[in-house]
Amino acid sequence: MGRYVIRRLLQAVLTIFLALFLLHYLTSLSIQINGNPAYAFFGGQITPTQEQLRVVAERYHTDHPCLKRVGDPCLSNFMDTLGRYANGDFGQDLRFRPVSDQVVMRVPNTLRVFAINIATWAIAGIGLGMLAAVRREKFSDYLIRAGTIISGAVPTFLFVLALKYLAGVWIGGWLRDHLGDDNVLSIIFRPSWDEAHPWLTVILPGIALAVIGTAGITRLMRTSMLENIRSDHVRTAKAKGLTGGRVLLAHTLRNSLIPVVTLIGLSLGGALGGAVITEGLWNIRGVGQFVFNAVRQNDTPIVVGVVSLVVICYLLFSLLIDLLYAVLDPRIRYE
Amino acid sequence: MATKVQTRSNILDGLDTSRPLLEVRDLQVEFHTRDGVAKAVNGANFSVERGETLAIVGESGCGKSVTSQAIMGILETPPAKVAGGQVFFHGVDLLTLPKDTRRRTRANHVAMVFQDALSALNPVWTIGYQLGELFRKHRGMSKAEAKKKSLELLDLVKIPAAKQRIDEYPHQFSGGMRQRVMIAMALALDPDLLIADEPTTALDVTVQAQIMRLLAEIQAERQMGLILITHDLGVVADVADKISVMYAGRIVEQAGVLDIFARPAHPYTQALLRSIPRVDGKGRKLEVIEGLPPVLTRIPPGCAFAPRCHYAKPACRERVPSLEVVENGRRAACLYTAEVLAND
Amino acid sequence: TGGGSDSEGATDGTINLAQGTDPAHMITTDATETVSSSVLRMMYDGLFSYSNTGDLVPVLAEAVPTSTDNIHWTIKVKQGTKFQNGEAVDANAFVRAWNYGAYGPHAQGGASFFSRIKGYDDVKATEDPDGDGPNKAPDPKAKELSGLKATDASTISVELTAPFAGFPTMLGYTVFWPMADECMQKIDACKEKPIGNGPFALKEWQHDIALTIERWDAYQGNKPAYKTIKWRIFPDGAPTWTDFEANQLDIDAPPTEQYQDAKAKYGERMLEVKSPSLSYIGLPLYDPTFAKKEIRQALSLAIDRDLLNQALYQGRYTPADSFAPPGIIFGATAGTCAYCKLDVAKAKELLAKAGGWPAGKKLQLWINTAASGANEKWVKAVGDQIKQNLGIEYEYHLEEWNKILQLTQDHKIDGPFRMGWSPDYNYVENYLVPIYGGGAKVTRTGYESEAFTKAVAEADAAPNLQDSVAKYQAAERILGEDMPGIPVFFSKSATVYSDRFDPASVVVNPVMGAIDLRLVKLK
Amino acid sequence: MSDTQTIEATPPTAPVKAGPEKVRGLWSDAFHDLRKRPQVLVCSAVILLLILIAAFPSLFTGKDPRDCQLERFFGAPSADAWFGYDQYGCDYFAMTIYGARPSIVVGLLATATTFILGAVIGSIAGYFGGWVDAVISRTIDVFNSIPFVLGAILILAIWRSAGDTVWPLILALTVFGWTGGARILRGSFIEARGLDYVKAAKSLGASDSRVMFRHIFPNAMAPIVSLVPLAIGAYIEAEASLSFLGLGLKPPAVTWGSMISNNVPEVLAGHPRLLIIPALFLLSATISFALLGDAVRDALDPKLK
Amino acid sequence: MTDHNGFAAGGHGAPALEVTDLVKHFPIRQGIVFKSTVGQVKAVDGVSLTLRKGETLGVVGESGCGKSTLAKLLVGLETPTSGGISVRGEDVTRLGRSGMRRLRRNVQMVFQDPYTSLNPRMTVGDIVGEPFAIHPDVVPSGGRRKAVQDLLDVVGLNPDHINRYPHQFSGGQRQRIGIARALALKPEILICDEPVSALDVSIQGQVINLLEQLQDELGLSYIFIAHDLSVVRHIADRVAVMYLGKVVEIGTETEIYDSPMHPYTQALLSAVPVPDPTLRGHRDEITLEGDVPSPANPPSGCRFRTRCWKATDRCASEEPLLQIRHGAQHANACHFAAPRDVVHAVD
Ligand SMILES: Nc1ncnc2c1ncn2[C@@H]1O[C@H](COP(=O)(O)OP(=O)(O)OP(=O)(O)O)[C@@H](O)[C@H]1O
Ligand SMILES: Nc1ncnc2c1ncn2[C@@H]1O[C@H](COP(=O)(O)OP(=O)(O)OP(=O)(O)O)[C@@H](O)[C@H]1O
Ligand SMILES: [Mg+2]
Ligand SMILES: [Mg+2]
Repeated sequence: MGRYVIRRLLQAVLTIFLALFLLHYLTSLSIQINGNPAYAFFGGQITPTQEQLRVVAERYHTDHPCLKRVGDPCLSNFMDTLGRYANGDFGQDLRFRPVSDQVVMRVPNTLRVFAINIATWAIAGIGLGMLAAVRREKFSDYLIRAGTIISGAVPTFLFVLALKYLAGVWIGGWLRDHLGDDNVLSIIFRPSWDEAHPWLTVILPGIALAVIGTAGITRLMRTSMLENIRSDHVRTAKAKGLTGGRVLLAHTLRNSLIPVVTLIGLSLGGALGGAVITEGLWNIRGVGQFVFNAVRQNDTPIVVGVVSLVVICYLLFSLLIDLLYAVLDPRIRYE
Repeated sequence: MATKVQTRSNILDGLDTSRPLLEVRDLQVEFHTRDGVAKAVNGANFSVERGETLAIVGESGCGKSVTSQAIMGILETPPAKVAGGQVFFHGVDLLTLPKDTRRRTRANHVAMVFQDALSALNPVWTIGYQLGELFRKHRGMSKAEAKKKSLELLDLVKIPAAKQRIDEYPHQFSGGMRQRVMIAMALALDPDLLIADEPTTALDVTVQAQIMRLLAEIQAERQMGLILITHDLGVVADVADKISVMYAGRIVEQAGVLDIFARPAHPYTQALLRSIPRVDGKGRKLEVIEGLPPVLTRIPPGCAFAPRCHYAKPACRERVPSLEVVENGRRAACLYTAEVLAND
Repeated sequence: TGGGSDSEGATDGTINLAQGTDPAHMITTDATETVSSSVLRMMYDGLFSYSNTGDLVPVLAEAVPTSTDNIHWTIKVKQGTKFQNGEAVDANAFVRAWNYGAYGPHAQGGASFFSRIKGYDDVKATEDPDGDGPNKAPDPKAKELSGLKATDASTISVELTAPFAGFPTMLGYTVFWPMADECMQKIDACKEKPIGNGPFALKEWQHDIALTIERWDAYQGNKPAYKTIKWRIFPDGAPTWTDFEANQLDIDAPPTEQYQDAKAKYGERMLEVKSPSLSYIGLPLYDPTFAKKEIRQALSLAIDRDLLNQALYQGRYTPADSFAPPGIIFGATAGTCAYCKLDVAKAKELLAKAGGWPAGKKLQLWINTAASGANEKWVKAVGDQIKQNLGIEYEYHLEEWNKILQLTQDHKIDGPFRMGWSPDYNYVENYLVPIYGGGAKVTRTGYESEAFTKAVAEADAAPNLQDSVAKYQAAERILGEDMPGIPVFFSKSATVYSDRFDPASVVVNPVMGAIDLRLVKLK
Repeated sequence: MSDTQTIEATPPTAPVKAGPEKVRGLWSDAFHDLRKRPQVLVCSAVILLLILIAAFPSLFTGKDPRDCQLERFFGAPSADAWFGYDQYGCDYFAMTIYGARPSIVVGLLATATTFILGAVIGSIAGYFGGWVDAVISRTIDVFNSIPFVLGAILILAIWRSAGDTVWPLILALTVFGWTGGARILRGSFIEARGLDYVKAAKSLGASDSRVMFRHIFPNAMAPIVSLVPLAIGAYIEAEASLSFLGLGLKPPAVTWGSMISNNVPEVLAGHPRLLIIPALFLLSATISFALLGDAVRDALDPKLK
Repeated sequence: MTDHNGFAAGGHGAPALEVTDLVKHFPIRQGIVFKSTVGQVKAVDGVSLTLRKGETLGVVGESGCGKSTLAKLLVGLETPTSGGISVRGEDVTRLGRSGMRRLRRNVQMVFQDPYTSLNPRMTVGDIVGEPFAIHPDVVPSGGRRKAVQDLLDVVGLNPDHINRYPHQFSGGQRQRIGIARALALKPEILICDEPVSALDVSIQGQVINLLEQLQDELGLSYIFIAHDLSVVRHIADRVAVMYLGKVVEIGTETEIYDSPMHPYTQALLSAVPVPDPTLRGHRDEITLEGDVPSPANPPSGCRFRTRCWKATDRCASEEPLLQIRHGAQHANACHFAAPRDVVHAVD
């Protein structure tokens, strides 16, 4: 077990190292080709003085000479970056605030969005998938399948924007007129996030974010259910005289969930991409919005800082899961 | 025996113990597939008495499993559809029962053991859970009671160290042990009839012998009816009282075990027996049945075996022969049984 | 007339507003952008403010200062007012603030505002000896402006390097506000929690989320009629209009696309204010194609600014026919640009006169990328019109803003480029000199004209403001003939306020281009 | 397995002469199966039309999408301009037609590159196993750990000002998109490595490349083939989303994505058609590809027959 | 080979294939990047056999005893951990690449599952013709189609079906395709790994008869692996019984079936049901307890001792060698070997 842990750790470190290098190389290339990102600090309004530029470049660590040579991998700069990362320094945003602080401040909100997102996936995806499987080849099955294809084809931003008007302004307006401003429903149906109600105002965007992934989860759930419905152990369960509900829940659903849960895990990375747009448009103070703003301001260093953090968290998280599996299931260790 | 039935009369009304334990009459099962309607079971007739072992034999795909599942009422509908016939359990037609009554008959009166125990057991629940579930859901027992009963069952099927193994998962058991668990599960609610669908096909011969012995012991002890589905005629010769031979969805011959092996009355039975290699060296040269069984969506008119039959005459292709008594209780579906019997 | 409302609720009410970004920090000398200045404006009183007609009104100054030579200025500071920490607001409070702002190493955004004061060259940032290299620039020679003195508690004396009649107009601007001594001692703390002297004090600042200010009850001036303002941060790209429509914000500007819609819906509650910001096209005079002024004039004449305004902005902007927006900016007049109107025939004639457009050459349009696409929009329309009216095909060049700045600075652009200008203070000079003054090397367009340089110098040296204005107008007419840049339009802000406001109390300040929040009353 | 019965019913000793038209492989069988379904026919027709539009836009409109006359702004649809004019007075029909090309090209090319790259890398990893697999699996991990959109953003940031070329976009989608295909093919190869027909080929002395390309690859492709149409739709949509973030193709290139994202505000200005028209085209493309993918998957899945 | 194979060349020709002390251990590995071996699955653990020209050697044993591994070793799909395999007196474990290619021509394999052993995306012609594509020197390229059709004819398939795909054939027909492929290079030895266990009884006969017919016509030698002892009896001349990676008994068909010496062989044979109800209860039945132990951790000494009714302490400490013991004509590996007829009726 000890050896396995060490091996798995070494491997995680290696992956993190490579991923960070990839990110570093992309940034270096971006700076080498596009020039000093320090300008971004001043936005489109102000022409910065040399002194101002210098201070900013220094803080961004973009004053390294290798950043002037296109294609240079900037290894020494990378080592510096790694050193800073090791010290918890992931760079600073336009306001000179540490990216890590920003991310720490924003992570809870992103987690909220994700919680709603996952809940939606679980409830809608699994529920609809199950329904489609149980009523396969019937009208509701076709309807659900058609729905997944269409919802999977609508770009997230359109969906979020439509929701902002339909739910936030129109439905929300009606609710506020009839139930008052402080009614829970009125708060849920607000067109943007409000730090005073960090959970309630994250429900709509969380659902919107989940829409695209729900399609895939619904479909997988349906396939997985169908496979299990036809399986021998379900036949056994029926032969045992169990009720239809029990056969479905205890002997089909649970088995079908395994690949679905794996897919949910895999989809979270993609959802973070969607969260960039959703959080940006819903004004949710999350990690996604941070990236959204940075992208709009051409502020690549922040994007890289955030993505680096995300990558490290993701890899450490998967390491943790793997180790947990190894503890729980002795067979895993003998791969 | 009558008392036993009465204890569970809350499940089935109108049981008549004077009628056979199970009587299948003209059972028809169809599958609606893209290529048309497949008649998987096309008029099956047989009966089993208490304490009796009926073996159903036949080539792969001839409809043995479908028949057993139709009796159990666990066919997937659609694509399957029971198109006709009756399944009497002590005189009560199971096919006409309300859904819920039908469900409660399963395991309580008629239980089943499947071929591949690994896939027939749910991989995500422990053995103990899957056994205990029966007691909890059908008998309303508490978890602790159910566990106690489950342990008794595991002991009954001779699983060593049952106390430890009850909390293990199916994949942690060997093939033979898993099949014992399946049997335990089938026996849990004291069924009157046990249907075993190729219970040993996936097992090694030494393990097969263990399992068959176990089944025989239990059957003798409880006086259950047993329907044994298999294509291994060796096993049949060892345990069966009666045999039904199936071909392309029909029972083509039905008789006591000694009669069939001694003098088959149907050409198919005859050919089947001649094609089996024997470990005791008899019948050195293997005979083969030329050709293949028909595709069930396109069964040729007349006798389905006719295209492969040595005895076939033009009449065979015109009329479907019905299962008729040949001599003292044995029945065969062939127009030329006399010829067949003569040729043995 | 502090808080005359009869309803308790209203005087204790909160105004909810949106802010585009989280301010960098709250320090007056760095508050050159609208976000922090709009917040600081509620917390600070300066020497002057601009009235609702755009005039300079003394606040902490005794009167508008005058000067005989436009070099030496004396400003009298009212006595008896206090900072929120109890310190007195005296002449020193201003002098220390200005010295702080001018000192190069502090890297304050407003530093250049002090460049007219004597001694600025000694305090400004020095050149870095090795560019981006590791060596740091040496410290400036002096720490304080030699031309700036507090002669006593109530008197500031200023000596400029050259005559500048418009000097007082600058004094209403944010960077000239005072700073408490405590602030100087703990500047970092002050950046987070400024010590103001105005009607509001900072209550809570949740970075990137919201910023709340609350009424300062010891304020001696006009007390506000409500208690709190809460700005929630809506970064660029997060729509605010939905929140206004959902009653979550009290003031907002409708998106361009919904301007007419909002106008119809909110009627009276929509206030339209001309904003001082100018959109123009810079022309590369160093490029031979644009060397002849007829070409430049022809291009300008090919643009139908009115149609552009209708098509793209639902008619809400003001087509430009001058280089500075008249009616807002002090000294700006309409019609100084004769070529700023559509006249296809004349454009063709001028083009022919200049020898025509080089055959086969495409007009290269340079635009900076902006996520909102707002700039691309009108430049594309301009390109389309030039194509349609003069038959000149065009091509786009999209570059990052910083690259555009660098390329224009280095004169490496071969076609018209989009630029915008927002004034720093309310004087026509601020539109002419920073954009077109300073010589061919300095200007992005490469424009240099003896006549213009002379006119500007004369204007600055004029004995009084009126003469100065007249001279600047002369300089503007020189630009109108030379056309180094093509003014396209002045924007206009449309602001809608919620029905919680008492309409009578809603007044727009033209210089800020926004509702004067100090005057607002809640119903 | 719909064809088997014609043969199985016949004893091997008396075979019927089967005409060549009855002889079909799994693929052609799937193809025949697909040909019969109306859903497939409709989708294929839509896709074909879109590809035709993308390839020869001038066949469909005589107008130049860049011929914009401001005075026509927001002009309503008419016989002359079917979809009316946009804000700049450009012919919206012409724009929609010309906008097909970059959208379709991105969808097709990005799919091609991601799947080819993924297939090659995944099959090498799966076939050779050992350290090759270890290295490739780590690499897949590395690219997988960076969320797709974020990674694409970083790459596009490099070529932010590249203008109206599709290459940076395709590069970005490829660099962070190949891992999906690679993962699937790696799995298929590992599974196939143990199959008897592979062993049979090896025991005949077949070389690695022969085993890989003749035996495993065609079989391992089945799961991936059905994903291809889905991916095409997803990439077309990704272009739209990146367009919205300001990272898509730059003007003067017209894409459905940029038409949608540029005209979102115009919906509320009373010109919803400017959004709806390109959105319908985008949806029809993605949905057609998705439905086709579904059908192909079903047709190739023997279990569903 | 040494005489412990217990069979002198009785009527058959020279050895076609000899196996000496063949061992195959599969390492149990741990880790993903840096693997280390933590154990061994002793799949084949010291097997010696001789296959003579024109004979059929049956190999029987329970699941997991190493039959398939042995087959793979013989055709070169696995490399042995130790031991030798010689074909026509040439040790193939020491052959280079070209030597291996030559070997392939002499030793071919027929696989168990007719459904997975044929590439579903190749036509029958491609499948059967593939050996020619790999070994282009065997048949000139112009004659390949003809050669493939001849092969199909040989195995009793319609030569016109050359363009069909495997899924268009029944199980028995598919197995014939597999045999045709194995025959393409005109090998002398065919290794058949359970070629009929996936088939129905009625079809099994077709394949077995075909194999016997081919042996007569082409003079092939077979190693016929099966767990069905009845089938083996019908085709094999000699039979080897394997248990946990080792051969426990080897002899002619009659020796093994009529007078088995090893307790395991006896138990195995007694467990095979005979399709004759008249024998019910009249046979000597031996029921073994428990399952086969794991080959990763086999018992010491005699591997069968954990299930053997004769086992003593000696069996745990001393491994019985495969040799001819007192009272037998053939080799077995039991300290207490004694003949016992379990197949026929005993009373
Ligand atoms: N779900 C299904 N859809 C279509 N046809 C089916 C289905 N299930 C079974 N069949 C058909 O019904 C026929 C009978 O099947 P069944 O499983 O009863 O055969 P069997 O006699 O049990 O064969 P085996 O010995 O192989 O188990 C087969 O031909 C099969 O193709
Ligand atoms: N590649 C491998 N790696 C590790 N262990 C293996 C490998 N191949 C086979 N084994 C193990 O070696 C042992 C013998 O396997 P083999 O397949 O030879 O048995 P078999 O006698 O053919 O069984 P069956 O009758 O089930 O086909 C088994 O325990 C198996 O798990
Ligand atoms: Mg069956
Ligand atoms: Mg095997």
